[in-house]
Amino acid sequence: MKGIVFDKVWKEYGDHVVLEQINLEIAPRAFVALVGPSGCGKTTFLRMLLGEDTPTRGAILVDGRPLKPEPDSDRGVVFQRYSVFPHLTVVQNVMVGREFEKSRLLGRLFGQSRKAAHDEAMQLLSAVGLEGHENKYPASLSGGMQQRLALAQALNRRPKILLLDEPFGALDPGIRSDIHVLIRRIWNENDLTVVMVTHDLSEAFRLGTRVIAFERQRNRPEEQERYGATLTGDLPTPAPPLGATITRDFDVWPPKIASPLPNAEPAPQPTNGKNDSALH
Amino acid sequence: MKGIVFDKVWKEYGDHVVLEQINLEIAPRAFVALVGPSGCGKTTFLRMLLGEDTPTRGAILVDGRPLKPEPDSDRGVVFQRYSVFPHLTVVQNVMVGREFEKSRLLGRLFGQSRKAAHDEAMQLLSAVGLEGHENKYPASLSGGMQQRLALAQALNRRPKILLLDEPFGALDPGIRSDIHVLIRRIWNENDLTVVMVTHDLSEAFRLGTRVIAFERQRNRPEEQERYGATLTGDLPTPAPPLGATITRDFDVWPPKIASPLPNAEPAPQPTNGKNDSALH
Amino acid sequence: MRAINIKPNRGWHVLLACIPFLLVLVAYAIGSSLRLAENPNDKLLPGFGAIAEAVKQYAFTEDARTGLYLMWSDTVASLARLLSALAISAVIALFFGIFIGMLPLARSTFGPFFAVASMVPPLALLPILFIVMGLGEASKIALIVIGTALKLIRDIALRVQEIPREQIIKAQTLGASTWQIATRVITPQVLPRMLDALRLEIGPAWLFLIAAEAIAADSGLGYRIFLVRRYLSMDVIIPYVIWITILAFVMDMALRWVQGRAFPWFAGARAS
Amino acid sequence: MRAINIKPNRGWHVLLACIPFLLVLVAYAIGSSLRLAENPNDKLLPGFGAIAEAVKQYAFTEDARTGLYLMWSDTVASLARLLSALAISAVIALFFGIFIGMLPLARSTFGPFFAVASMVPPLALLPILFIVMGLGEASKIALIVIGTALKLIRDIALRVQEIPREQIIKAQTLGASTWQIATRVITPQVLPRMLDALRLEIGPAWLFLIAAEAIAADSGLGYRIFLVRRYLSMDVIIPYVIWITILAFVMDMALRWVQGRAFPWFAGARAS
Amino acid sequence: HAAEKKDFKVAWSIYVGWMPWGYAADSGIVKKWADKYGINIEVKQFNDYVESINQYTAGAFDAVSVTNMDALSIPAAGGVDTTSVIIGDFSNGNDAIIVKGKGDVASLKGQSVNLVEYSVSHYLLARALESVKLEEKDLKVVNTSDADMAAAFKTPDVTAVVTWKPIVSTILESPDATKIFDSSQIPGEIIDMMVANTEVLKDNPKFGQALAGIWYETMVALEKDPAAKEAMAKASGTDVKGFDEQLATTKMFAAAKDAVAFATGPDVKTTTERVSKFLFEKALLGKDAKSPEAIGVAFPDGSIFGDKDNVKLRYDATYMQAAADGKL
Ligand SMILES: Nc1ncnc2c1ncn2[C@@H]1O[C@H](COP(=O)(O)OP(=O)(O)OP(=O)(O)O)[C@@H](O)[C@H]1O
Ligand SMILES: Nc1ncnc2c1ncn2[C@@H]1O[C@H](COP(=O)(O)OP(=O)(O)OP(=O)(O)O)[C@@H](O)[C@H]1O
Ligand SMILES: [Mg+2]
Ligand SMILES: [Mg+2]
Repeated sequence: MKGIVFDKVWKEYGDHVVLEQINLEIAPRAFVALVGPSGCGKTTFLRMLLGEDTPTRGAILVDGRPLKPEPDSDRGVVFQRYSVFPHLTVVQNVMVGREFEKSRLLGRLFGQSRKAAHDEAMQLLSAVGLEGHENKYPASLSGGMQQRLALAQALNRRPKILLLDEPFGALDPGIRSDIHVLIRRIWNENDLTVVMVTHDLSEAFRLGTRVIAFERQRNRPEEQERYGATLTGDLPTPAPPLGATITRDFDVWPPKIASPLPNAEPAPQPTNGKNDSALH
Repeated sequence: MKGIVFDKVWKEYGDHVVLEQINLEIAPRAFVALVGPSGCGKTTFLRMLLGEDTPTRGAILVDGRPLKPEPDSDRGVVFQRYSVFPHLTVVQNVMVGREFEKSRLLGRLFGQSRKAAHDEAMQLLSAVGLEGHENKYPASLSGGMQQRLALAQALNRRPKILLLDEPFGALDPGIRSDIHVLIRRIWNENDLTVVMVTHDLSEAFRLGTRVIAFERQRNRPEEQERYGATLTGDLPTPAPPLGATITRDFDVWPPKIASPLPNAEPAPQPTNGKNDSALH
Repeated sequence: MRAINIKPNRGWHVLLACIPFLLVLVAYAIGSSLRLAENPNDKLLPGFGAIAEAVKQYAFTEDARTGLYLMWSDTVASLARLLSALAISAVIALFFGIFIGMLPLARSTFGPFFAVASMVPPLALLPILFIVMGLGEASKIALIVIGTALKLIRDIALRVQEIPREQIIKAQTLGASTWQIATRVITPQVLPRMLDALRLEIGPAWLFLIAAEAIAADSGLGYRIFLVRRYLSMDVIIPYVIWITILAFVMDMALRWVQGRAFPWFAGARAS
Repeated sequence: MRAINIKPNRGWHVLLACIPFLLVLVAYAIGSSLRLAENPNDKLLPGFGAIAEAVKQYAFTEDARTGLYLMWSDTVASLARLLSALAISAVIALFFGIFIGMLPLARSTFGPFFAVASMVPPLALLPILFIVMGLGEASKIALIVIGTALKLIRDIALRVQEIPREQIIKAQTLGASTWQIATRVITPQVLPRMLDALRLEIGPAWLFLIAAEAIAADSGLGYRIFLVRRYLSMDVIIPYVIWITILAFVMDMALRWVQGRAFPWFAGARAS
Repeated sequence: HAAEKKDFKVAWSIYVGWMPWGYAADSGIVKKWADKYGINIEVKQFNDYVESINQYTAGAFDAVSVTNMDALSIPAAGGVDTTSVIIGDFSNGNDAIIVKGKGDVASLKGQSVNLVEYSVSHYLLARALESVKLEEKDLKVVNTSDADMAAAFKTPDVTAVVTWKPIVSTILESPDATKIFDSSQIPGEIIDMMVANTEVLKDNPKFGQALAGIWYETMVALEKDPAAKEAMAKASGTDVKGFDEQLATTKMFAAAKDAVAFATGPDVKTTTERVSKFLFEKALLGKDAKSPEAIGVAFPDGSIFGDKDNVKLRYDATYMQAAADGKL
């Protein structure tokens, strides 16, 4: 069984059910966009995929095997912020993954192997459009450039799975569409399954081959008391709080592949929305 | 002469020219949306209107008189963050303006006058949809609710001018459109000139009666070395760095008034873009 | 699994936390019994029995002449000095800290001075202090105040400057005067942060208290430690030191508790 | 205009900054001349002439017996102790701070212990220190180390925990082991922050140095101060105290300079 | 100038020969005598001996308990004209030189000696060395605080110390400690007394009388009242046994007439000469001192040692005499 499988996954923090009964199968090479209201558990979902957190119930399988319970080099990640190392220059930030791999003790390469790692990093940097900036520190890059760097850094170890948590949430609209082009190209050119959390629906449909929505099951008005509302009136015992789960699951049709998107392409509408989640 | 007038305003920090030759006349009751790339000086422009900063050259007049050189109660403001006082409850945050006004020494009201201020604040809170939250502290409100609170707080002193610096920049798209409705209603119902900085062009066109774009005069590629690029090669003395100035100025037509916008209204396209700035 | 990802659960946490304390106890017991085996009269590392004996005598036996329990009367004397000094220090620091942090003019005037003054070693100026303040409680309290207030002032001034400029502007657009900003915007926000700063000063405050009591006093924990030091009565010094440590720790916890109680808004505001 | 909005320009800033220093000088001059009028031999507040005389004698005249310039040899002795102690302290604190801040297991084990230990007043335990370290340079350095390292450890552990979790996860997804995370991600980021923490410990370090030199020494700034204190030679003590203040201030500036030089990325990272 | 006044402050520090002052204050003897003369006397205890002298020298106190040597080197050299009101005792074994293992004074040569520099310990060492024709140059002096002397002796690198009781007793409890010299070998040279500011005393003889009254009444209590002795023992941080041990090496002048006899005898003069010489060599008589005679010292018989125009220390037997005569 290839790909990523969520098998009846629940996640609770103490009494608070965050995710409820997640059943999901993600095909290899899919580009899954995850949307949902704030606080519904998207980051929690990603953290479990990373191995940073474990499900309270259920199991996560990758290529048929249980997920390693800690982050590792088979899964790359880019966060909204803090993804890159501020004390390393741009090129060092990209090289460092190779250094971790090749030099277990020092975490540093010298001589020939260093040169190889450097060249490799420079190629990645030029792929993300950062050539010429390789000796700067991240703090002197703009937000968009930092996220490009984080991408290059994550790609350096050639992960099978790339996890993105609102990677472009803090960017200006103009810069954002540039980087959309980049991430599509990266996905096209590599053997990569991407799971991206985003707040922006149009971004989800523009990039994803599949868009999954999480929601708390009983819809409560936005900005209300979050959990209190579940404790409804006249039941003798309070109803258990509800977690979020998958409420919609679109395959974006036609499945997008190859060819960078034109800069001003309008947000595609879901042409073939299905409401069944893959495993139901 | 009514309204706000910028008369040949320059702003420099040391050698760095931020704003260059701003000529602008803002009519009373206008809703001006200010757009422009990051770092072009939008916040600086607003700070000068606030009196937090003074132009290096030129003058700013309000209703024909030079602007008071410090922030005061005739100009309200809402920032993207940190606008409300974290140590005061929701209703105290709104009341505090009245308390500053009525109680010079203690900054606190008691008895009858306190009750009056409290009632007034509660009315404003219900106008911005925060009734029922009046005794919470801001930290337990969501981002959108905090910005509503900041609005109510700013309106309490009935300012003539309301300045907004990316007030909704940090909000989710859904919450953002709710609050758009609110700000339009507030503008409609009060004798208020609004100047709003935004990154989001569609927001600018949706809300503004006038959209002004700032840009650096020589267009440099995004994310390049910012000021170095102005020091071009073969001149004997380096060329002076260029500041940003008004490059476009649209009157949005038909001027929008009254009636809350429907939630899902599509972003209006500029129907009648003119490229002349008001005073040229 | 990487060591960085191994997290002990609650029970293990408690168990692990006890280990270093136990190790210190064991090391002491071994050292003590080795020395006592060599010289049964050794006073440097008395056995637990001797320490218990001393505690009994100082803490639970009435002094024949004064009718006081020495350890308690020492504690009362020291705590009175320490707490009043910290209170004075806090008030002074709050005033100057806000003044300096808030007003650019005050910052220009006093900032460099306090930066330099906080580097002066106060112990070296003790004689002058004693002459100016007399030998009573005043000079002991003054030493603690000088030793702690300067740091506190700088700390509070920094915290004031950390209050987002946006809030100061907002207050002005709501019509607040400088005085109103100070009293209604800055002071209440700085108070809980001052408690943090104060917690950091508990250690130095004890240090200065002990130093002051070592020179001129007739009661107090520091006084007693220095008095019996001539006789190398470690059986008294060790419990006194442990007791001071406990007191300092309790004060730290108390300040944290007060912070949570008196400023319910603060935890949320700090997190965001 | 509100007082809060009045900002002095550069020239005024310098002028204002001088005022408090001048006031202290004038106050001293008045106090001194009043006392000297009453007793021309008064030693508590010597006149500026007498101080200059003492400085000349201590700093610029060879000591008859030893052939040394006393103030310089004292400075060298004290600085050697202080700097080696701070260096040792920094290394220990870096090791334990990263260890505790990074590994949950280590945090459980040592966190509570160091929290309690940092409250122990080190001066009171000097006798035990002497036995372990002897009475020479080692014990003086050890006193400073104990007095500063515990605070530093806690501070560094906190700073380590402030490093965004995102970076630790990212490092793991790049294949880093715990050791590699410690050496290549955490240590280099904590170093400049340690310099900040170290700056805060300069004051306490001087305090402990003076205390240690007061107890047993034959040279050093603290030694000299306590020696001449026997006959109230404030004409020597005052310039020594000023000199210590200057040294502490210079060390503070030097650390800031090093921070800027050695960690060019840090200013930018801190601002963002 | 000091004029007639009502409020007086007396500083004393913890030392066996001065413990009566604390007891006198606690037990009401001070108040009784102060009331008798219509004045107020505040008696303040110091832990730190040097600080008490400094405070007196700086004018914060009118009287202080001090040794003859420190009276000369600190207040007198500091320009404060000082009068010895009461001679309470002299050290008769209280101060001692102790070495680890076996040895004698001659064996100190080449060693490090830990002591409080410029204190009576230093003087005792100088006198001991003199007796075997050594000089201070022949060994190394390490300044060590008295409070830590006992602990210091326990460390391996400390081999010789000079200090006073009760520290001496604590140190001698170590099996390897040997006393090689003590103040009983130079009897009468380390004198413990209560001194007062000469000007204050001149304008307020009642103050001196009250001090003498207090002292000799307390002396009676010390001799007769076990409770008084126990209180003093406790206040000095030990028990009666330990306190007795300290008293045994202290020659207390319990009776005023003995004190008068000592003060007017020849020993004080020779001691003054020796001490002045020692202090001069250590440059402790003031920067401008050109000879050991730079500071004048007046004796009860009117004779003067040293500079007659710069008399700053005066041995005065008047008040002790009054006590001996029962005229207080
Ligand atoms: N370690 C934790 N302990 C307790 N509750 C947690 C923890 N982590 C997350 N939560 C809770 O789980 C819920 C989901 O959080 P999560 O961060 O996954 O939401 P999200 O969908 O990523 O939101 P956002 O869009 O704001 O990033 C929230 O209510 C949060 O308070
Ligand atoms: N106090 C100051 N001193 C020096 N330069 C400043 C100062 N304030 C702003 N600047 C500079 O002025 C320029 C304009 O800044 P401003 O904050 O007004 O931009 P902005 O248009 O609001 O950008 P953004 O969209 O990122 O908020 C920037 O290059 C900034 O570095
Ligand atoms: Mg999230
Ligand atoms: Mg801005």
